[in-house]
Amino acid sequence: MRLWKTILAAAVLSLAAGTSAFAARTDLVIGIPLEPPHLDPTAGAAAAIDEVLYANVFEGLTRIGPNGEVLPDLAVSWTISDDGKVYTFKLHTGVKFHDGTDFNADDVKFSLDRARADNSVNAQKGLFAGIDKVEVVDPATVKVTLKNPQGSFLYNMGWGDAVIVAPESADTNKEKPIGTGPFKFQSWAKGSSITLVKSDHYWGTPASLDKAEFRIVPDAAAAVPALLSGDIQAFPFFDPDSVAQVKDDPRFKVVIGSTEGETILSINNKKPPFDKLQVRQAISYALDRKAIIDGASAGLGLPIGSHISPASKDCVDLTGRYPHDVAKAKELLKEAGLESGFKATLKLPPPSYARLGGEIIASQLRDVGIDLEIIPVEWAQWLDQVFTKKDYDLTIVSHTEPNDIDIYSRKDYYFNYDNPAFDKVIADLNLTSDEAKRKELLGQAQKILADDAVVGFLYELPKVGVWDAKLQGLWENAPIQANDLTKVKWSE
Amino acid sequence: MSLLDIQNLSLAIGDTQILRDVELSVAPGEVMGLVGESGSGKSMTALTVMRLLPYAARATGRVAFDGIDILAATEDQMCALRGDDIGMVFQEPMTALNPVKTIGEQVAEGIRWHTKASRAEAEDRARKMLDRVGLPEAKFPMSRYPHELSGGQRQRVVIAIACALKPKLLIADEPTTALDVVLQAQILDLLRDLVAESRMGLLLISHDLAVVTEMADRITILRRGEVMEAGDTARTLSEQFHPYTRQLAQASMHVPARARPHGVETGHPLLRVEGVTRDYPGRRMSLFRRAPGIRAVDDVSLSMAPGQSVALVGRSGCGKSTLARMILALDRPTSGTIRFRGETITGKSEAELKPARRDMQVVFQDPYGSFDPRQKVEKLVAEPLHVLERKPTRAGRREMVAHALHEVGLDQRDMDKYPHEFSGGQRQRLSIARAIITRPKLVVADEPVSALDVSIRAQILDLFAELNQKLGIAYLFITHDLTVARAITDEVLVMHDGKIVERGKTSEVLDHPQSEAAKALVTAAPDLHRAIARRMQEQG
Amino acid sequence: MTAYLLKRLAIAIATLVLASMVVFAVLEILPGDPARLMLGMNASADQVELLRNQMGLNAPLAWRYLHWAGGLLSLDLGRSYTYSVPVIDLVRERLAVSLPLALIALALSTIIAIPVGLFSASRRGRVGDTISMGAAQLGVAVPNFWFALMLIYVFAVWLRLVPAGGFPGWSAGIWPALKSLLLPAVALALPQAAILARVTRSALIEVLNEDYIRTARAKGLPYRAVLWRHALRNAMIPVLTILGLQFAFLLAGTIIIENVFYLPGLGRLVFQAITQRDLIVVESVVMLLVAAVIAVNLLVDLSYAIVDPRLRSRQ
Amino acid sequence: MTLHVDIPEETFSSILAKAFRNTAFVAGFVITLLILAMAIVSYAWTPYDVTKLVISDKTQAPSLAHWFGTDHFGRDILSMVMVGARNSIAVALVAVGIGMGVGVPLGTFAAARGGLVDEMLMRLNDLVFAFPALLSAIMITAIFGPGAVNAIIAIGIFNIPVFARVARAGALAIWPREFILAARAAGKNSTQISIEHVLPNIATLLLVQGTIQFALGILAEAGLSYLGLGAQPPMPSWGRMLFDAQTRMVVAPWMAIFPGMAIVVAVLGLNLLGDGIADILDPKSRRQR
Repeated sequence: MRLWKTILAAAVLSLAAGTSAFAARTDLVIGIPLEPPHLDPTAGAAAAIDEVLYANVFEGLTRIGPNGEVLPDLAVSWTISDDGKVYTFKLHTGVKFHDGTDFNADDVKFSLDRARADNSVNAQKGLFAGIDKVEVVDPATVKVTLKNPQGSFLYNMGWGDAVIVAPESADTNKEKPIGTGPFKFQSWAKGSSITLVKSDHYWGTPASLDKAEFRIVPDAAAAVPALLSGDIQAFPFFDPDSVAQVKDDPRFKVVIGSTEGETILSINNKKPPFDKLQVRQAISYALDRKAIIDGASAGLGLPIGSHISPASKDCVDLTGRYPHDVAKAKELLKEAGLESGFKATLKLPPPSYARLGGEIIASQLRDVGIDLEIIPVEWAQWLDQVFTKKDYDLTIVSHTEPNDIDIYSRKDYYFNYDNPAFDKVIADLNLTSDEAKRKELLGQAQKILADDAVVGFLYELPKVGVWDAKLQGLWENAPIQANDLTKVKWSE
Repeated sequence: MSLLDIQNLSLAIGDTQILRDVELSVAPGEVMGLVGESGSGKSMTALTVMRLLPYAARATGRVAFDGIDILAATEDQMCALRGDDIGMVFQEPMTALNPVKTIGEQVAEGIRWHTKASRAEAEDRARKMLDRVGLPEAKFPMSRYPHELSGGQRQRVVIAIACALKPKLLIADEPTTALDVVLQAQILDLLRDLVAESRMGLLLISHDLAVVTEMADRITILRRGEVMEAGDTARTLSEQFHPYTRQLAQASMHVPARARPHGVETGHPLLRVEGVTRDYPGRRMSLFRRAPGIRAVDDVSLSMAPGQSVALVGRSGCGKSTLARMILALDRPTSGTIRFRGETITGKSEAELKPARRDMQVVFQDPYGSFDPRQKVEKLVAEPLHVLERKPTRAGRREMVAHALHEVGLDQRDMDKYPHEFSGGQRQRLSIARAIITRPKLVVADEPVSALDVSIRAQILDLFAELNQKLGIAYLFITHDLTVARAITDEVLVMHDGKIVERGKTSEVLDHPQSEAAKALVTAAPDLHRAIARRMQEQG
Repeated sequence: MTAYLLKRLAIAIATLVLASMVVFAVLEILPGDPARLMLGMNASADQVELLRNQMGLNAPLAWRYLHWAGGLLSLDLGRSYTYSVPVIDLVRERLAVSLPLALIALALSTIIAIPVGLFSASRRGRVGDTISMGAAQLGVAVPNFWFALMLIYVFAVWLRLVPAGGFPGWSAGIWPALKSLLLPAVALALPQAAILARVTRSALIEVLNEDYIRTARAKGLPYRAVLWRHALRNAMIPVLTILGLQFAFLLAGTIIIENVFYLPGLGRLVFQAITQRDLIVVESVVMLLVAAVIAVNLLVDLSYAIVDPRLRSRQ
Repeated sequence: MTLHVDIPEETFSSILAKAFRNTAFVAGFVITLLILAMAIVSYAWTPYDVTKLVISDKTQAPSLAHWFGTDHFGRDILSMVMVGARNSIAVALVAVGIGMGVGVPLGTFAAARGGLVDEMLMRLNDLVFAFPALLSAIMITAIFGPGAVNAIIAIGIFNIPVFARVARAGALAIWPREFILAARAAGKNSTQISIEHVLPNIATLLLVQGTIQFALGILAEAGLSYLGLGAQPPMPSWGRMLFDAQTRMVVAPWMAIFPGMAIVVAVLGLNLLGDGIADILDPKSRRQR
């Protein structure tokens, strides 16, 4: 074998010229699964935009840290009025945009006003809905007045959708993003890669890397060889299913973190026989979460019993509510008058957690007599058929927005779930700011969802990062979808 | 000393023995005729001399050319001989030339290869050679491609290639079989002159005794891979010492005994063709322009009486086959009418034609191509029964087929066989059986014997004659072979360039042709009697 | 000749027009709303409707077809829904990957196949023929994506000689760009070469049985000279036909290989555009590919005429 | 040339005898038979149940218990390859059926009619040919959704012009033959002639093309399944198995190797069979031998 390798290597030696690696590198190729549709974080929902640009090219008044904490960014400091309605931000001075124009309070006012304007195309207009007015006090001071006190305002200002852009370049950011960050945009080969280079005039601590290329690798199948061959040195969002491939390779570091993605088996609650509680509960009993996590997520990811991340302090552990119990599931089906089982469809969007998990779930439900036809759908069809038209029986999807338990109270949401008691809890929750009280209400909400077996709660999607063992400073968790490269460097 | 000396040559391809102990010699300047029916191994003998045999062939014995042991020579030695000292002309001029190279290139190629002459020199020599074979520069520049030439012209190119370097030996394998009689005569003349000019030895291979007799000093008669008889042409053929030689000679001159058919009512003509013309549109030259059309048949009128046997003769391309197809209602005339049994058949639909089809059948030239290889004889012979008003039962059908087979001299058990189980002659009998099963009044036969060996041809001609007499069927024979016309028909129509240029009693037209076309045909036609007579005369 | 070409041209244009209607019609019935897809899960129905209007999706069918087809004529392919850049720019970028890839693969396949076919035909039935044709049979049977996978693991992951995928762009230099196209080209070319070698061999064998080959040999030309001077050119017609088909296949049928190697080529663009319902891109790229296929067929017809004088003089 | 040694066209038994001397045919026949047998046996018996997931047994290397190893769900790969044969054969066979069923009548009809009808049908053919097949298959599955049935339709549609062309070319070569003229002289119309004379004579041509398209169908199905557009779980298919395998090449290369080999062997077998049949029945190749 070794001989073979030598011979082959010798035979094609000429090809190898130029691939040899050098120490102390300052460049990095990062693999990302999806290509951003454009490069303006203030004009699109796609997470892929933030994955490339957040904190690297664009900066906000505040920013979110590696563990979800709010840190100052372009704002050096801030004061909050006693009524909690007026925020006064002190800005860094001497900051320049990459095109050489100066950054000052006018840019902040422009950015925030633009985001909350009527014709705004910002994907998260809700973040700015509470702003009453933005005033420039002096070039280094901005005053933001809110309509009501809002505890999450500073966090909100750390979102990618709230980054500060210059009026001169705002309209062209989609193609040629101009920000204030430590990296500036260099090129975008569509369908292939986006390259950033170090900015020479950064106001803060300069980045260690000279060049960072974000390469688009949509398939897990392509990601593994790209990593193994050294073409790409980091995949911050690696497909958990492929982790086994690199886990034991000392060249790589595998980092398992948490996300806000509750992966659930969504059930169309109005569609018979799923309108029967027993049927939904039977499904919950039929699910073997351990097998699902092992099979679809390489054993990574925590089982969930309701719609709140186990990492959250508000989480109530309900995973014991429906233990894997085939007999109980069959019994419940019998109660529902379906002892001979029934047929249904399972529509699966493209991610591997859905496709793999779907196969396992279909097999598990078959054990209790539910015969599922697997229908793979593209995202376009999923959004159209499942999400919009609610034309489905079961589907699997990961809800990645943080703190989104309220979706179960939304009218017309695709679960078709309608429980006034639950709606009441959520309504109360929205009016409550007391932490203890909130925690209690959230607990109630979780229990109602579990009791109603609204959906099959599966597991919390893990954030799996794989990168070169010599690489330091990449985020381990994903409080938001971003690849902050400001602290990234190669050891040695 | 002979130029080519073949002794004890045996040849096998795989398990099949092709030649057995063949002896043959050709002296310089001598014409040796190699005669035999198909499958006799005459082409294989030629290919052995050229060493161009198929991969699996194994030859033993001795073949000496000019003192060189051919069977033992290396491939390099053979390459030096081929084209330089031995030239070869093949049967099929249409396919013997490379379609993508100009005739000049193809003639010059051999010259350059062997003499290492410069391109210009070789082309110069090629040009002279082409002039010599009758392709003058004005009409046939070297830049012509083969497809721009006719069959006869192409054969001249092939001869030019073979003779370009004045070989010592020329092998001509059926050089005229694919050509009509007039062209045949021209090509034979050319070969004769070339041989005489440079004292080449010529090994002339043919199935046609008359052709060989006219050309050869000596002949060798081959049958199933063995030499039957060899010797001086005139003596061999006049004495006909060997029974096979006699058989061949007689078959070549065979004339079936014919009597007037009985039971034929006269009076109304069976077939009347009036002013029939057939035009084929020219090719489109551009969007709005077409090349001038071709008039294949030009204002032809003729008439046939019941039971009459008529020959339609002419050179290839004269329009005789087109006319036959129109009479059979397989093609539509551009103008004119055809009446069969008094009814017009032109412009009728297939359904309306059914009654006419019952009384009108066809026999084709190729005994191999005229039967669907996937069907059994019973179905094939019974095919025309399709036009009967009352379809026979299965048993009835078998009986009719059996009867028809019997009439053509085949066994009724043959009806469960496939056509490939029959020989060429038997297939032509099947073809006739199919033609007579509906008891037609007219059979159109398109070159019905020209693909057959002479002995078989004689038998089939006999059969035609017999059926004509017995069943009173009228024949329209399409042929370019005057022997056939003479043997079996009462009347002859000579066709030239789409027109009928002469008509009359067969013997009168053939013995005293009036038109140019008829005269050309008659003088060009090889005739064994005449050839032997001339040979005898030459030798005194 | 000119009439023949004019006729071919007229047919080609008619085919293109028909094809454009088919493409348009097919995409009409493609389920999934591009506007909804662009806005994501949280957008309201009003927002979706607004965007549909902006994108011109609510205009009448015939108007949209004519608008699109008219644009095609002036090379205005519209703007991509997802990238919001002119489609023509996208196509140009992707073509810079797909076209070289197809050409390299085609060249590779020809360079391998023709000599192998010649070799095999000239030693028909012997060991060399059996071995090379056995290899060709195997080559035809191997799915190219599987072969590609094996290539990646041997040459990129194990030996680390070439990148496992991706394309650095021509701006990164000719050599790195070529290097990243090497494996995909090999994966594409080998199965094609197997087919081409078989066709070359059988065409040659057919030609070698022709009478004029015997005429040439009777002239005293050695076998090798006959093979090169007389047989090869006559055997070119079927070989050209297959080459034409292969080029069309290579240009368009690389979807799988481009996915395996995540190359930003046309194949992947159109595959991605279908899943993202970027209909305008799908329409344009499919039309481009169809036009390419038709153009290549036309070229092949032309080259027949160059090879074969019989067709040339056909009026 | 008189090399024509008048080899008679064979009878059925002599064809058989010849067939079993033809290495390509025998090899192809045996392989095809094996694959077929595997598919048939899988209905009655497989080493393990392919619908049963045993996650704890996932990605086990080949062993005595699992000859070909197990996949990422702990299923037995040998069993899956066996059942997968069913899917590959079914898809390819039905697709060939569609192609033949529509294409052959069209092709023979076009040849029989000639003129405008012929021209129009062939232009329609050109139109289909102008679309890259895989791309169109992807569009078809995008419209109707992925699945075995739609894969069959997508592949079948592209078989139609192939068979139409072959049938037309074959029929055009038959039509000028004298026996057709004889049949016309016997008053048969073009439909009768097409059925009685043309079809039987192009049958071998179609048979050979059929095996080629069958093999191509298996490859096409594998390609579509590999893109996730073919047969859907729990029904195993070779292409899908490769799709699942590709993300696990390092830890479970057997997941890619065995289904890949199955495809290669099946396609190889069919191609050899087609070559063999063509060799045995084609009169031209007979003359060459």
